[in-house]
Parts: sequence; structure tokens; C-alpha cells
Amino acid sequence: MASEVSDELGALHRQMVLIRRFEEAAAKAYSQGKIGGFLHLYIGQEASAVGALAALRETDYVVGTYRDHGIGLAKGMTPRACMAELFGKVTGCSKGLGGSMHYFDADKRMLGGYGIVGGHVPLAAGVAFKAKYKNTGEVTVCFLGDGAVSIGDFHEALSLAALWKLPLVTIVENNEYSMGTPLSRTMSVPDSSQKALAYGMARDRFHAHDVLEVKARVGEAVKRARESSLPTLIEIQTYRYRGHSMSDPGKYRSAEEIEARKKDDCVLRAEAALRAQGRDDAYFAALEAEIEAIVEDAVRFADESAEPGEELIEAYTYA
Amino acid sequence: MASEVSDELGALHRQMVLIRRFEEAAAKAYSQGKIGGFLHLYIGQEASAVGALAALRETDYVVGTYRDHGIGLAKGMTPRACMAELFGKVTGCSKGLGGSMHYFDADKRMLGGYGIVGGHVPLAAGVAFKAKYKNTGEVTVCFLGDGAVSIGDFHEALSLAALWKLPLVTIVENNEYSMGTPLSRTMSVPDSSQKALAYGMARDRFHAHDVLEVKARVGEAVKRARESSLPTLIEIQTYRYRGHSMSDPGKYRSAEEIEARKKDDCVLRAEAALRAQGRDDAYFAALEAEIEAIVEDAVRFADESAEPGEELIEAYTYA
Amino acid sequence: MRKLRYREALREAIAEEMERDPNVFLMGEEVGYYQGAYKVTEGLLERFGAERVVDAPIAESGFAGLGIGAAMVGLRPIIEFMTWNFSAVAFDQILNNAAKVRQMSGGQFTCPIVFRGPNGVARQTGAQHSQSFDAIYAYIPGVKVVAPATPADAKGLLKSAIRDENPVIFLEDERLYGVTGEVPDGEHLVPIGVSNLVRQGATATVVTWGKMLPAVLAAAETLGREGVECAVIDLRSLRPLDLAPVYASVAETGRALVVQEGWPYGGVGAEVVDRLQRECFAQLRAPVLRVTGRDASMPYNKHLEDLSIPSAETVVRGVRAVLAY
Amino acid sequence: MRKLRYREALREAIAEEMERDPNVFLMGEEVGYYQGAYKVTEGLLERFGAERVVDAPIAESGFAGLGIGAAMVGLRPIIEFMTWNFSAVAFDQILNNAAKVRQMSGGQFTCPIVFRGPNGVARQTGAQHSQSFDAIYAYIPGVKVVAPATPADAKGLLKSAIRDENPVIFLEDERLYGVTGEVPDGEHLVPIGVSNLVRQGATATVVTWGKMLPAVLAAAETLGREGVECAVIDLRSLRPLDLAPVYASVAETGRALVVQEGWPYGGVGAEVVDRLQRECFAQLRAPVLRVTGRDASMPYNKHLEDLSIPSAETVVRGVRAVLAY
Ligand SMILES: Cc1ncc(C[n+]2csc(CCOP(=O)(O)OP(=O)(O)O)c2C)c(N)n1
Ligand SMILES: Cc1ncc(C[n+]2csc(CCOP(=O)(O)OP(=O)(O)O)c2C)c(N)n1
Ligand SMILES: [Mg+2]
Ligand SMILES: [Mg+2]
Repeated sequence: MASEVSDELGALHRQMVLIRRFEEAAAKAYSQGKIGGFLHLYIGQEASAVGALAALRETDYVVGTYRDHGIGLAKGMTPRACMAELFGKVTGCSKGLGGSMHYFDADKRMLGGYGIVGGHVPLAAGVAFKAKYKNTGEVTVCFLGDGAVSIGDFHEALSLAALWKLPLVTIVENNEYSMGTPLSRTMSVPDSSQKALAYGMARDRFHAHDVLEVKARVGEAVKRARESSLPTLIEIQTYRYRGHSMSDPGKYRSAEEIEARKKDDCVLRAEAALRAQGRDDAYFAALEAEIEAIVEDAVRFADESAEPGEELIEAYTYA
Repeated sequence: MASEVSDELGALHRQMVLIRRFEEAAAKAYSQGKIGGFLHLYIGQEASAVGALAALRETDYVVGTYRDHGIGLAKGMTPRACMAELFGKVTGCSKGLGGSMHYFDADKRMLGGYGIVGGHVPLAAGVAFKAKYKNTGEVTVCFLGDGAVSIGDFHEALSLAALWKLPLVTIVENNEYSMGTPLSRTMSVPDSSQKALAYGMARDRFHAHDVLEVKARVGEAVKRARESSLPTLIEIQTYRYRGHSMSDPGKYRSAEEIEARKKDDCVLRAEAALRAQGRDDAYFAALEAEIEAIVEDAVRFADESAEPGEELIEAYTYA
Repeated sequence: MRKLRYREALREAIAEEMERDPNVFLMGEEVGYYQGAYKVTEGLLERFGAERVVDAPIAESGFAGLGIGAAMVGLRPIIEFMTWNFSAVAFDQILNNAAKVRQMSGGQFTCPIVFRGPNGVARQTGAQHSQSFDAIYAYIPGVKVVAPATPADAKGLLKSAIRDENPVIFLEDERLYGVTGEVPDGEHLVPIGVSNLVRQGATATVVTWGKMLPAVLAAAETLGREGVECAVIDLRSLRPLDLAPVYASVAETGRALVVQEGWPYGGVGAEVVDRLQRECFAQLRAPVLRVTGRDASMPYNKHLEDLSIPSAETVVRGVRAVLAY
Repeated sequence: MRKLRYREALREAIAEEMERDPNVFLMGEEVGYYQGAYKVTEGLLERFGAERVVDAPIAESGFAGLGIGAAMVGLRPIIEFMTWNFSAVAFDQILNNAAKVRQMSGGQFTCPIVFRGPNGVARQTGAQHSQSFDAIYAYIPGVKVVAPATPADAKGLLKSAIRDENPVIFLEDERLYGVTGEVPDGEHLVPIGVSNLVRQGATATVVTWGKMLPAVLAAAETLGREGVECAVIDLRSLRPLDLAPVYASVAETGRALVVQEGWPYGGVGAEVVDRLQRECFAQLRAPVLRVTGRDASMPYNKHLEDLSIPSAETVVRGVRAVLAY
């Protein structure tokens, strides 16, 4: 039993390390000019996507914001396709047309990657609507930021999800900031899960320190969605170590604040738990080497892949 | 003291009768083809606008929906200007350009009359913002329907009002239907004042049977706005006797339901209270005669007024 | 052939497609129990049930977005805007999601969805309820835009729109709902992107679409009595735009007029002019003129409203102006 | 004269007007503590305080509408959209309230408000963040639309916009923010509705605005070296549109090209063509051509992005095509 838990935690820890190393490599490539536009890193928040999506079946759906590398990888997208997308290559998941903000993978049921704050929440409700319409038992998880809670589409989507009892799990990743603005200056209530009261919707709220707890708590909501076709609003409290995007100088918070938050790092916490269950230095060294190879391979693949041809400019305008 | 109350109630009752007779005359004129477009009657809901606006000072503001005859008249607009607007005449409050849905009166601080459901709620927040910005102590009251609670602008405006502590009183007039849809099919919670929980906003909820109670309860919110610059969300439960607009066949509810609701009629209730305080048949007969004369005068005025000239088509496009 | 009202033709199209494909569903305000604000959807709830004929709260952005999400995973939503004026609150969903998801996903997801409802000026409904959205939506790559003028086209184009793999902006017209016309029996499809020469004429070419067609045809009759024969082309589809019959006609007439209900600046009318002067420069014997709605918000007053949009008279004047050059 | 960056010129305009009129305030996401997402508003919070430099939550429709309400009762809001892409969620507020309240109220209320922010294609920000809203807003009667191309015009037009009694859609450009140019000392106002002949030339007339101006001027230089002298007109204001200098130039050249960043269908470019062929029919020796953005959502890939919008090279080709007719 202990080893089963440890195996599961090992797998989730591995995913978190993969996401973190993947993004570290992406940050480096960005500074080398190999990636353009916006690059919003997820570093620090990994337990949220990894834990939440671990509670899903493969046939369940996920929809997210522009901060989508973590959910993409956690949903099973390949590091190659993800890195190549950042590099704008035709081998990327969206053929280099989408970029960092628009990860998509139809097979893995990763439905994007959207740049308009809150605009994807109604879409997620629509995916859940389809599951109910066709009675498939599929669950849809929608991620959004704390800043997105203020926008109308959040309200409309949650209203509809509650009214129509859609199998939708809406997860607000409260990383304390929307760009440079702390939550206290965007919301009159500090707890965004409280918005659920307006819809008579089930709610939950917890920290993303412990990836297994995330899985378990999100799992309850997934169960509620799958078995009772009822939506849930969850606030996951988390923190991003990097700027809002690569171009953010980050003057709105102190180095001390970031350091303090890093003490609760989800990857380190998982590592500590694994060590307590008997994993040793050799295990972690091997893991890091394995991940490093995967990420290096992804970068090489992205580097060596071809650019999309001019014919792709209009190719996907119409089906 | 009793006579003061009775005087006040007498004044409010008179306003309610004026609104009702005004609208009955409008309905007649509509069926005669003198009024076009949409005509949304307020009959049955009078105590809501009359009671609420009685709690205001002249310098306070009101903003409403297309169902705006009641609030316009209660805010002191003249029946002549109001009727002429319905007739599309140049003597109308909006020069015949606005029509039933777009009553405006700058002097009376009636800021419209809007046709897009919910779109006026942010405007009302802006009027309240100005009062705070200039520290004028003015209060803004915004009316909307139960159907408008589902739209994004409601959420955004209330979010901002709560966050920035604006002196805004938002009144949801819950008349049980949005067009032909009962509230149970548009909202997952039956009490729309519950939305206030999402914003940490003060709230209240009551029936509009007793116009003095409406005044008193709204008065508390007005006080909160004026003295503490804090917003309130109020649901006033009410009922419209007529269709959504003149073209509504109204098949979605039974004649019995309407008759049952009419038993609680706000005008009759005020009349009963006035009678209990000593007003007699002669009083009410005289009142009806006075109101009839006012309404007839308004209709005649509207009838005889000139149409706006062609030069007005573009005249107000730009200042 | 049967005669149907425009609204009945639309209803038939919806019913036939819902019958044919269980993935087609209808969503909008008052489409079900109320039988449709303009009775287009009358009887559909009874026939297809509340799962497939879904009354929505007033949350256009929410249910438009919901439709887009559903379309991405295999359903075929028909989203009704009670009028297109209310699509303004859902504009982001159409512009940024429906029109773009296929491109952003590198072709992985398509978005087969129809947004439909009455467009343009109704009767005395005032500024916020009297607008033509043709110009706004036709600008956007990734959506198709159609605007049928007759019951037959209403049915045939709506069926094509529902079967189309792309988001289709379907612009109906309240003043046309009661208009009667012949509609072919049986399966009747009108392809998107094919305009229609509805009247022959060698003197001048008049291009229009939607509600303006009756006014244009009336004007053509009037002019015909004077020996001025106008070719009339009904665009039917605004994006993609099929101007081949227009070019062919202008090759003969050398003179063209575009008639549109919406505001004058830019839009479909200006696009037609732009293409015409490019493709038919040598043949044009006069500048292409336009008869348009006035450049102002719509007044409530009936007389001013009538003056604010094209009429048979102003079209006649427009043709005369083109000929007078 | 001093040299300023475009963003500094904008900042000066805002600061001067806030200094002059206490009713002017600034509201938008990250305009205050963060110093502006693109640093246009740097230092303004410190100077004017949090009452007048207001950081807003992500609620564009809410705070755009709030600004409209405040403008109706005497304030003069400057509403920043972090980019114009996000105005799509506030579209209803601009279309149905800002543009219409004066007309709907029979002239009782005016709406002196400026909506501003970067428009068009930034760098590799992809489909949802790379759109030109010129076409969409210029269509709407009741708003004015300006799109300055230089620091001097940025300052002068923004000051005029803030003083204007009407809603003004103020289209800036991220790629121009860092561009330096001379800006007159002291009070500097540029009137709305006056275009600018920025280069003389008798061979062809090129009309453009906003970010495309540098590419057009570069193309004109290239062509000038071959003896092809292009007159270049910067529209500056898109509504109202001042084409008098264009007509004057075309009277001389007989040939015209319109260069725009946005999608080809309709919009400002087509409107210019429409008016040109109407006003200058006899003088035009060739069809008016347009060089536009491609008719597709913007791809992320840099190479494809570059190919999707006009460049000096495609403008050169465009002029050659006009001359080749
Ligand atoms: C409608 C809209 N407005 C503004 C923006 C610009 N913007 C992008 S991300 C962002 C902050 C979002 O913060 P939050 O929702 O907390 O998500 P996080 O970035 O913290 O994950 C803003 C303002 C946008 N993309 N869309
Ligand atoms: C955004 C928008 N969507 C739809 C409509 C059409 N519409 C007008 S009134 C109405 C019902 C509103 O009901 P409610 O808010 O309860 O107000 P009531 O009419 O009952 O006073 C609808 C759907 C509209 N005007 N605006
Ligand atoms: Mg955040
Ligand atoms: Mg109601």
C-alpha cells in the first residue's frame, strides 16, 4: 500500500519535474531569441495541474489559459510537440501557428490554450454540455487565474453550469497576482471560491503544496461531476516564481516574498515525501538525468524542425 | 405623526396611480398605432420605483432598463415629456429619438432608459464613481430585472462597486419572469440578492407590496451609500400584470396566477392604508379625476406636438 | 412549389437538420417554451424536447461560448441571438474563439456552429435595437456570413450553414419573417458563397442583399417602366463574396449601384465597390455609387426611421445618379 | 524641438491634460502601480495619486461602461485597454452606450471619453492578440477614431481626444511605442479629422495610417531612387475621414494605393477606395489598389507573421502594380 502511494507520488513528482525543467529550458530558449511573443511560465504551480489532471481519465477534457504548458504536459502532450510549438515550428502541437498561449492536442483532449482572460470558461462549459448531451460520463476541467474571476464570462459560464448541472470542474489557480496586481486590489472578497455561493454551486479551496492532496480534493469534484453531473468551483492557492510573462520585471513583489513561498515548493515537498518513503539520492539523480535527456531531446527536435510554410497562413482559416 | 405618515403615503400613492394611469393610456395609444416599437409596461410594479426613489434626494441619480416609465415619472419627469416621447414627438424627453426604452432627463437626474439587458449597470457604477471622485455625497440607484442577473455586465459592475466601495444601490426587480421565462429556468438560486455574497456586499430582499416599506428598506441602503460609500444589492419581489411588452401574448402564465398576484396590488394596499387613516371615497375620486386630467393633458400634448424634423437624424451623432 | 413564410422556411430548415443529425441542437433566449421571440422556432420544443431546444438565460457571451466549446467536440449548435444587436455582448466569443480556434490549433479543431437571428432595423425599436452587423462580421476571416432575402434562400442557406464545418453568421431580418415566397419541395440546399442574378437588365447593375432586395426590385420595376433596365444581384453570401455575376453584368452596363441598409462607412458595400473598380475599371463608365443607411444611430420616430434607411425611392434616385454621370 | 518616444509623447499628453483638468482620470489594467503594461503611464500614479490613476480588475466591459457613466455626469475618463484585442469584451459598451447615449437622450447627455491602447499586430503574440480594430470602430457613427503614426501626432491627437466632447477610439501601436520623433514644445494640439501629406510626389498617391506609415515611407524612398515619386498621405483620423489632400494628390497622379495592416474585407481601406473612385473617377488612370494584411488569423510563427502584414517590399510591389495598369 505504501509503495503504491509512493509509486503514484513518484509518477506525479516526475511529471512536476518534467514541467519545471521543460519550462526552464523554454526560458533559456526565450532569452536566446528562439521563442517569441509571450511566454508565461508555470514554475511553482506544477502541483496544481499535475494533481488535478491525475484525477481525470484519459477521455476527460481540459481547457486552460495562456499559462498552459503545465496542463498540456500533465494531460500527456509530448515535450517535443510542446517545445516545437514554442519555437514556432511546423512539428509543434499547433503547427507553429499557436505558440505558447495556444497549446492544443485533440488526441489528448487538451482543448487549449486561450489568450483572452476568461473567454475560455464558456467553452469549457460547452465541452461539459456535450458530455451531458451525449451522456458520455466525461468530465471537463477548466483552469483560470484569480484575475479572471472578475470578468463577465466567468460569471456567465458558472451561471449556466450551475443552472444546467454540467459536469464541469472550474479551478481558479490563485497565484496571488494577476500580472502585477495582488488579489486584494482586484477582488472585494479574498476567497474566490466564495463566488460559488452566488450559483449555489459546490466549492472547495486549498493549497497546492501537496500534489496528492490536490488530486484527492479535485477528485471529489470530478466524482461529483461524473456521477451526479454537478459542477464545482475550486480555488487552488499557489504561487508563480517567475514573472507574469518573460517580459515582466516583477517589481510589484519582493525577493523575500518569493523566497518565502519557495519554502513550500510542491516539487521539494513531493521529493521529501518520496525520500521519507525510501527513495534515495540515486533515484533522484537518475530521474533528473532522464528528464534532462527528454527536455534536451525536445529542444533539439524543436531546433531542427522546419518552419511552417507560407501556404499555412490561410490554410486553417476555413475547414 | 399619523397624518405625516398619511401625507407621505398619500403622495406616494398618488405617484403610483399616476404611473398606472399613464401607462394605461399609453397602452391604449399603442393599440391605436400612436406609439410604435416596444412598449414595456410597469403596471403592478409601481411601489418599487416609487418607494425606492422616495428614499432619494433630488440630486441623486437613477439609471434603469427599457421598463423605465415608472422610474422616469417617479423621479419627477413630466407626464407630457414622457408621453410625447412615446409618441415620437420632438417635445418628448428625448426629442422623439429615444422612445419608450430611452427616457432621459438631465435635470431630474434620470440617466436612462437602456435596451441592452445589463449594459446599464456599469454605467450606474460610473455615475456612482463620479460621486465618490468628486465627493458629492450623491447616491446612484440602478434598477434591473431578474433576467439581467445572468449577464456578465452585472457581475463586472457589482465587482467594481464592491471593490471600490461605490455609493451605488443596485435593485433587482424580480417580477418572476424574464420575458416568458420564469426565474427557476434562468437562475440556479432563487434569491438573486444572494449574488451579493460573491462580492461581500450588503444585501436585502423584500416584497414591494408596501410602498413605505420599500422606501424604508431602500432608505437603509441609500444611507449606507451616502454615509459610508458602500454599495448594496437589493432584490425587490414584484410582479408585472401585463405582458413583457405589448406584443407578448403571455401564454407562459395563467390568468389565475395573475389574478392571485393582483390581490396583493401595491396601489390597492396603499389605498387601503390611506382609508384606514381616514381618507374617504371623495378623496380617491378627486385624486382619480386629477390624475385623469393630467394624463389626458399629456396625451393631448403628445398628440398635438410636432414630429422631429429630418435635420435631427444626424444632429446628435456628435457634440 | 409550396409557398412559405420566411420564418417557416427557417423553421423547416432547422427541423429537417435536427431530424437528420442528432448532434444538431438549438439554444437561445425564449426559443423553446415561448416558441421563439419572433416565432421562428415555434413547435420545435414539442418536437425535439428540452435537451435539444434549450432556453438560455440572458447570457449571450456565455451561451455563444458554450456553443463554440460544444462544436469543438462534435456537436452542431445553432445559437439564436434574439436579435443581432445582442451579439455585441458576445462579440469576443465570435471574433476570438469561433473564428480562430481552427487556426490556433493548427487545424486540430473545427467549429461547426451557426449564429442566427434578425439583423438590422426592425420597426421603431430605436438606436440599440436597429443595427446592421454585416460590416462587422464580414470583416473577420474564419467566419462565413450569409444574409438570405427570400424564403427559399432562407431555408436553403440555413441548411447549408448547419452542415458547414465553419462558424456561420446567419443574418435574418424581422421585417422579412412574414414575407411569403415559393420554396422547393424536398431537400433544398443553397450553397454558401454563390450570389444570385435575380433580375436581368442592361442599363445599370444594382447589387444588394437581405431586406433591401424588395426595395431594390420595386425600384427596378419603376425604372423599368421608363425603359431603364436594371440587373439586380442579390449577394446572399457576404463572406465569401461572389461577385462574378456582378462583374459580368457591369461588363454590359458599365454602371453600378450598391444598396445596403447599414451605416455607410466601410463594410460590405465598400468592399463591393473596391473589388468592382479593381476588376471592372475599364468597363465602368461612371463611379460606383452607394445608397446606404444614414450615418447616425437610428431614431425612434417612425418618419425619421423611414428616412434613415434606403427605400425604393432613394434607390431610384441612386440609379438615376449613376446614369447621370 | 525635443525628441520623444511615442510612448513618452502619449504620457505627456495625459499628464498635461490631467494637470489642466481635474475631471480627467485614467483607468485600466496595470496603469498605476505596475506603471503600465507598455509603460505608457509610467510615473502617473506617483504624480496624480490612486484616485485619478486607477488600476482596474480584468473587467473591460465593466470599467469601459463605468467610464461611460462617469463621462455622462461630467468626468473625462481615459480608459486604457491593455491592447485593443481586449476591447472585444467591451464592444457592446462602446457600440451601444458610448456611441449612442447622446442620440438616444436627444442631446441631453454627451460622452467625453477616450478609449486608448495598442492596436494591431505586436510581435508573435498570435491570433487573439494581433488584430486591427480600425475597421470595426470606424464603422460606428457616434465615435471618432484616430490612429497617430508619430510621436508628435500621438501627443497632439491625444490631447485633442481628451478635450473632445465625443467618445474617441484612440488606436496606438506597440511597435511604435519606442519610436522617436520631434514633438513641438509647449501646448501642442493636433485637430481630429485632418489628414497629413507627409511626402510630396507626382507619380502615385499612397494613403496609409498608423504603424504602416514607416513601411510606406521606406517604400517611397526606394521608389524615389528609381524616379517614382510617391505622395504619401497619413490619414491620422479614420473617423471623421479627411480625404481632401488625397483627392488633390490623385488629381495630379491619377494613381493611388491604400496600405493598411488589417484584414482586407471592407473597413477603412475600402472606404477610402469607395470615396476615391467616386470623387476622382475622371482623374483615375488605374484602379485604386490596396496592400493589406492577409485574410487570416495571425500565425504565431515569426516568418509567417511577417508575411501576413504589409512591408516596404509589398508596398513597393503595390505601387508598381498601380503604375503597371
Ligand atoms: C480580456 C483580457 N484582458 C486583459 C488581458 C491581459 N492579461 C493577460 S494575463 C492577465 C493577468 C491574468 O491574471 P490571472 O487571471 O490571475 O492569471 P495568471 O496570469 O496569474 O495565471 C492580463 C490582465 C487579457 N489577456 N484578456
Ligand atoms: C443582452 C440582451 N439580450 C437579450 C435582450 C432581449 N430582451 C429584452 S428584455 C428581456 C427580458 C429581461 O427580463 P428581466 O431582466 O427580468 O426584466 P423585465 O423585463 O422582467 O423587467 C430580453 C431577453 C436584450 N435586450 N439584451
Ligand atoms: Mg493570477
Ligand atoms: Mg423580470
